Amino acid sequence: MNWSKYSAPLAFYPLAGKMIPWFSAVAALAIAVGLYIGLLVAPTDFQQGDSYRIIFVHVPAAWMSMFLYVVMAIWAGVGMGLNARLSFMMAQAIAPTGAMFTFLALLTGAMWGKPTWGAWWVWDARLTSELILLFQYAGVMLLRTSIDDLRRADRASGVLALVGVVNIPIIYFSVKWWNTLHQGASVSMTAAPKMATIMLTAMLLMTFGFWMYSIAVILSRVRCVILERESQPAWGNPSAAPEVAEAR
Amino acid sequence: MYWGSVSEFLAMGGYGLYVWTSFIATALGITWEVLALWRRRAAALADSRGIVRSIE
Amino acid sequence: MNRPSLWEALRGVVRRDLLLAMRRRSDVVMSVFFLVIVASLFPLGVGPEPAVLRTIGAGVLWVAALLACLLSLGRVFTADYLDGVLEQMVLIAQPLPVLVVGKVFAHWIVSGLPVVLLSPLLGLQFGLDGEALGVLVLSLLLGTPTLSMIGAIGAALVLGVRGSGLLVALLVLPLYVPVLIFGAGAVTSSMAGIGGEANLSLLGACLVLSLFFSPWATAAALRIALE
Amino acid sequence: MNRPSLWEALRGVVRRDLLLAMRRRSDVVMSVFFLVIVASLFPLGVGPEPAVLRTIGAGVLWVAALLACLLSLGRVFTADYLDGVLEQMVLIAQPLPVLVVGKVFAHWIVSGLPVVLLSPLLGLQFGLDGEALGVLVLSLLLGTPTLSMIGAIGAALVLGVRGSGLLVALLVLPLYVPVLIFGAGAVTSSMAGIGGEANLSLLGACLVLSLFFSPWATAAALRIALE
Amino acid sequence: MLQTVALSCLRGDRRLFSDLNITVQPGTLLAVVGENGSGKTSLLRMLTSLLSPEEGAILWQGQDIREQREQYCAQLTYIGHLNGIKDDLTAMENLSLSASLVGDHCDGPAAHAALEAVGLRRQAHQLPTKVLSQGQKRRVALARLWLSARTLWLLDEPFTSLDTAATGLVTEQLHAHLKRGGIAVVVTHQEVGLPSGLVQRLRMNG
Amino acid sequence: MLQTVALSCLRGDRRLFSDLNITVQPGTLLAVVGENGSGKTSLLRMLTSLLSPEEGAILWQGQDIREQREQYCAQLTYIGHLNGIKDDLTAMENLSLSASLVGDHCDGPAAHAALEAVGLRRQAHQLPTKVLSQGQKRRVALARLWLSARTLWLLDEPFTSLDTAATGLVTEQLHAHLKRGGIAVVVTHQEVGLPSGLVQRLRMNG
Ligand code: HEM
Ligand SMILES: Nc1ncnc2c1ncn2[C@@H]1O[C@H](COP(=O)(O)OP(=O)(O)OP(=O)(O)O)[C@@H](O)[C@H]1O
Ligand SMILES: Nc1ncnc2c1ncn2[C@@H]1O[C@H](COP(=O)(O)OP(=O)(O)OP(=O)(O)O)[C@@H](O)[C@H]1O
Ligand SMILES: [Mg+2]
Ligand SMILES: [Mg+2]
Repeated sequence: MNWSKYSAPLAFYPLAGKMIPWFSAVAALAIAVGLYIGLLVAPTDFQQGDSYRIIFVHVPAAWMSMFLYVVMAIWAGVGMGLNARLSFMMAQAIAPTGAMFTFLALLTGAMWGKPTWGAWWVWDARLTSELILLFQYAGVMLLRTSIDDLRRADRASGVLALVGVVNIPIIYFSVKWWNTLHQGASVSMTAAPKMATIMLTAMLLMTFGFWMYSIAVILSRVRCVILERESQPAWGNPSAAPEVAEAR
Repeated sequence: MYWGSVSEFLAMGGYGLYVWTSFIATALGITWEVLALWRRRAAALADSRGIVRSIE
Repeated sequence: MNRPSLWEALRGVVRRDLLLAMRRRSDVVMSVFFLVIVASLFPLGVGPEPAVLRTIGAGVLWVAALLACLLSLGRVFTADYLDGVLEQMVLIAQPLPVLVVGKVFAHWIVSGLPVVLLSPLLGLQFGLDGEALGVLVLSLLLGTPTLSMIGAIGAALVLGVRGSGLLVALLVLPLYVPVLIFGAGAVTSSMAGIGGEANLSLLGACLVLSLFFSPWATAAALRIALE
Repeated sequence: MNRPSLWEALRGVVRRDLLLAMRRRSDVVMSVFFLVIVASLFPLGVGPEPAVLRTIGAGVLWVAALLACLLSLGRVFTADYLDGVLEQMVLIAQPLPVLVVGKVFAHWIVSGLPVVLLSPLLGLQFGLDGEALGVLVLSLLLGTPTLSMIGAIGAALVLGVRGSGLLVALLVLPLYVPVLIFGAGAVTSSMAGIGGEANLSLLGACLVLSLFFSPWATAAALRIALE
Repeated sequence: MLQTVALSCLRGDRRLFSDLNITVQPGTLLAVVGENGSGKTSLLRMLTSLLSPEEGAILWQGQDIREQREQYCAQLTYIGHLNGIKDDLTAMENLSLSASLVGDHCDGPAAHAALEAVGLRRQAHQLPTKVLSQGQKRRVALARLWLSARTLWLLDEPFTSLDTAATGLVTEQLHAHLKRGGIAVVVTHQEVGLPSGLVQRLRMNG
Repeated sequence: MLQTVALSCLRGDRRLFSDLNITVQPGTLLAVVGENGSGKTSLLRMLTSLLSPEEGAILWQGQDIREQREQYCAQLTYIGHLNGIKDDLTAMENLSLSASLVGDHCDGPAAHAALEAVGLRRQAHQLPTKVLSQGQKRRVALARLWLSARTLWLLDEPFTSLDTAATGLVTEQLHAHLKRGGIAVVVTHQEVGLPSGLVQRLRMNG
């Protein structure tokens, strides 16, 4: 398997280094064009006025927050199944970015809620479950930092991440299961099809940009993690290991 | 181009506060993350004892 | 070869934990006491308006039950971990998940069941009527074992971690949310005349799901903690 | 003769506990998160009606603060008891009550203060207005140290008194009730336009009283536990 | 027969030992000695399967223990640093509950006999173990050896806190076990008072 | 000078000892020996003032310790069964914090010196003590003896889990303490390797 060559952290490190610039560039481009269309080209929404433009950061951030959690859990699962350290490192690297997007979704949502609903916050299902998602990220990260032993920390937070996946569908479908404010507010999207196309383009571009950005950031964070872990003597390059054993 | 003037653009039809807070917060979040990563990388490189040179 | 039957091992675990609980009878009283205090605080804090109390009653009782379960979770594995009984348990020649089920069951008997039994009384205080009370008890009967099963995962994950009381709350509460929504929802919808069946069956589904997955996750977490 | 001054000893205790907390920076974060989680459970159980939430907001936040305190306080002495640090502390050539004050103070800094600081934000989520928010913060500022002081007695008693944890529950939880009533009452009465001063001054009285008595009671309980 | 094959152990960032190959035949006691922190406890926990090896494998009757975890567990008795007894239960209850849990035979008289064999006075049998002295608690934990008919005994510093009388009793029981063809691995800082033909020593060089 | 006068001890419904009269002069080590459960730890805890005597009194420099608790505490160092160290702190932090708490002088170099004196390798100084081995933890606890200039040392089974090297180091430190005119009371199941002129033995007969 060619893949297995890169499953060793130290082999993956340079590969990741080569990929980062590309993803960063694509991300910058997509976000720039998305912003241009979203802020400068797209017309005002006839119901909500210009406050709807928050959608161009809100929805991508909200989507990323959920996707990243699932991706994190998958990496953790692979790590547990194959006993692969790199997988755990990926999971570790994803969590902060996911948490940040969750936070941004909450914040931009609140910014949108004030003009639209007249309140910064309502205890509606979608909002609440997004808040819960933030706690899940926090839990995974806190559990990891609370355990000193790296191997134990990896596995314990992996178990937690996997268990937490059950909540993702609940967040996603909460709008259907529980009659909410959130759903009703977004009807204007379908009201004017022509405008929706432009909006959709901008939104998808932004989402794509956020995706690429996440990949770039996660790759460079995983490089940091690799450095931090591999620079400890015994983990390090395998040829040094027997030396450590003999030296004592 | 949809907007007539810069001030109109900034006002966002009266929703400027909300819209710009959202966008700026997002921008800040991203910059903060990138900066934090940069610092972390510098720190990691500082005590990596030249592992990087050996593999890159 | 000395290998206890699966059933014997399970019974052994439950028996020991119940015996221990009887030795420390205060544990049982504690969760009941807590429930009563949280539930009776609300009329004090919110004011005696019956209409308001009736609206919030189901929700408050469910949250109180959930917190009572959470508070007692710390006891499931910690003591065993500290005095070395847990490592002995892991070394029993039986599948660990089965033993976990035994421990969680004993925990539920001690701290979940009393809550269920006490709930109608507290429901009365909030002005719930006959049918709503029935649904409340039923929802708690289905829900509290789920809470214990889910909580066990968290309790196992935080073994050996400082400040674990709050950490376990943080880890477990997000997972409790669906149970809470369905449980409180069952009561409120029955009070609204819609009937709580839909929510109750969702609760049942949660129970089955957690019975199925939680023992494995907990067992994995325990092995990790003992490394 | 090596005897640290009273002040040095006090500072030493506080410093050690804060250092321990810093070692696990998550401790601080955790009580904040816990508060947020518990506060968000109630709307989930009760339903999203803003009017109802506004009414119960103060009560909910106060219960959440109390629980955060209760959960973390149980462990103030337990760890020290189990690893033998407590017996070393009792043997310091300084009055034990003073050292107890140091421990409780450190604990409050780590888990009470963040709760106070966060409360306005949560109050906003429940739709409390400006003045009510101010009273809420003030009441928590007066109330949480009281909770910590009272809780310390319970935490110390739990270490020692055999098989009568029931006694502890009976002792501590009822003592919490007045604090809760005054605390939540201050906010609700200020929301009702009556002004919360009366309740706040009662809270202040509770604080003074607990500062006065709790260190002695706690110290006595600790000595009993170590016999 | 218990074997380790190219076993190596990593704790945190320290390699405690590597490429460890030992074979313990039936009827032999492996005494693991070495200075503090040299990895004796870690090795013992690997032998119990609680700790998984960094590299290498542990074989029981020629087969990797990870592939036969339950059968393997059914044949071992492990007593660690921690006593594994419940403070709130009496010595009797502790013994009979833990025996019934692992499937050893243990009724009232058998438990009494075991506790007396390990030198606990009758009046201590019915006290909650939390009031017992350090050495008495250790004795309660060790009493399990008198109930265990298992082949493999793994003991971590069994003689800690014991007085000389109790040390003698435990040593005798170990002797009987070996004569039955059992295997024992004992971590200790003291000499084990057994005929040297029965004892194989492993010195860990931290 | 440490004296007990007609001391008696009751635990639960058992009288462990009664009418115990001993006098320990400066420069002497009192070795308390006896079988498990005979009341050695109970006696030691009475000497620390943690446990109050059933009858009789303990005199320090001729005065009852209950009447001078704080002055008395300022002159003793007690190390019990439990190590009294925090798992989450490093050995260094543990040492300097506990020293500063009791008012002993302890800066960085002094702590390092103490840890090295007790035989802990330098790389272990900065690890959280929870990852240390049993014996290494005990060493961290005992390192306090190298920082203590107090007159009275009360040690409960100090040599538990220690290897022979460490046992030797601690014994030497005890010797130095006695030569400075200090007093030590040591509960132990082993012989203390000191000149017999310095050692006074107390055998407890459970
Ligand atoms: C703090 C408050 C808010 C949070 C936590 C939040 C959360 C989310 C989440 C998680 C999604 C993605 C889920 C999905 O696509 O199905 C989403 C999508 C969306 N949100 Fe929000 N939201 C908030 C406030 C608002 C407000 C105030 C509005 C508009 C009035 C709004 C409009 C939308 C729209 C239009 C979508 C896209 C829905 C779709 O295309 O399916 N959100 N939000
Ligand atoms: N996370 C870690 N980082 C560094 N070293 C570690 C870590 N975890 C464990 N160790 C080291 O591993 C060793 C554990 O050894 P172990 O407990 O097996 O020793 P032992 O031979 O049983 O010693 P003792 O005789 O004191 O009981 C210790 O030296 C400890 O410092
Ligand atoms: N509540 C009680 N009821 C009856 N006996 C008790 C009670 N509490 C303590 N004991 C007895 O008191 C004794 C405590 O002895 P102590 O701990 O002082 O022994 P020790 O000499 O230090 O023994 P070891 O060598 O094992 O450490 C034990 O024999 C114990 O059984
Ligand atoms: Mg060891
Ligand atoms: Mg003793």
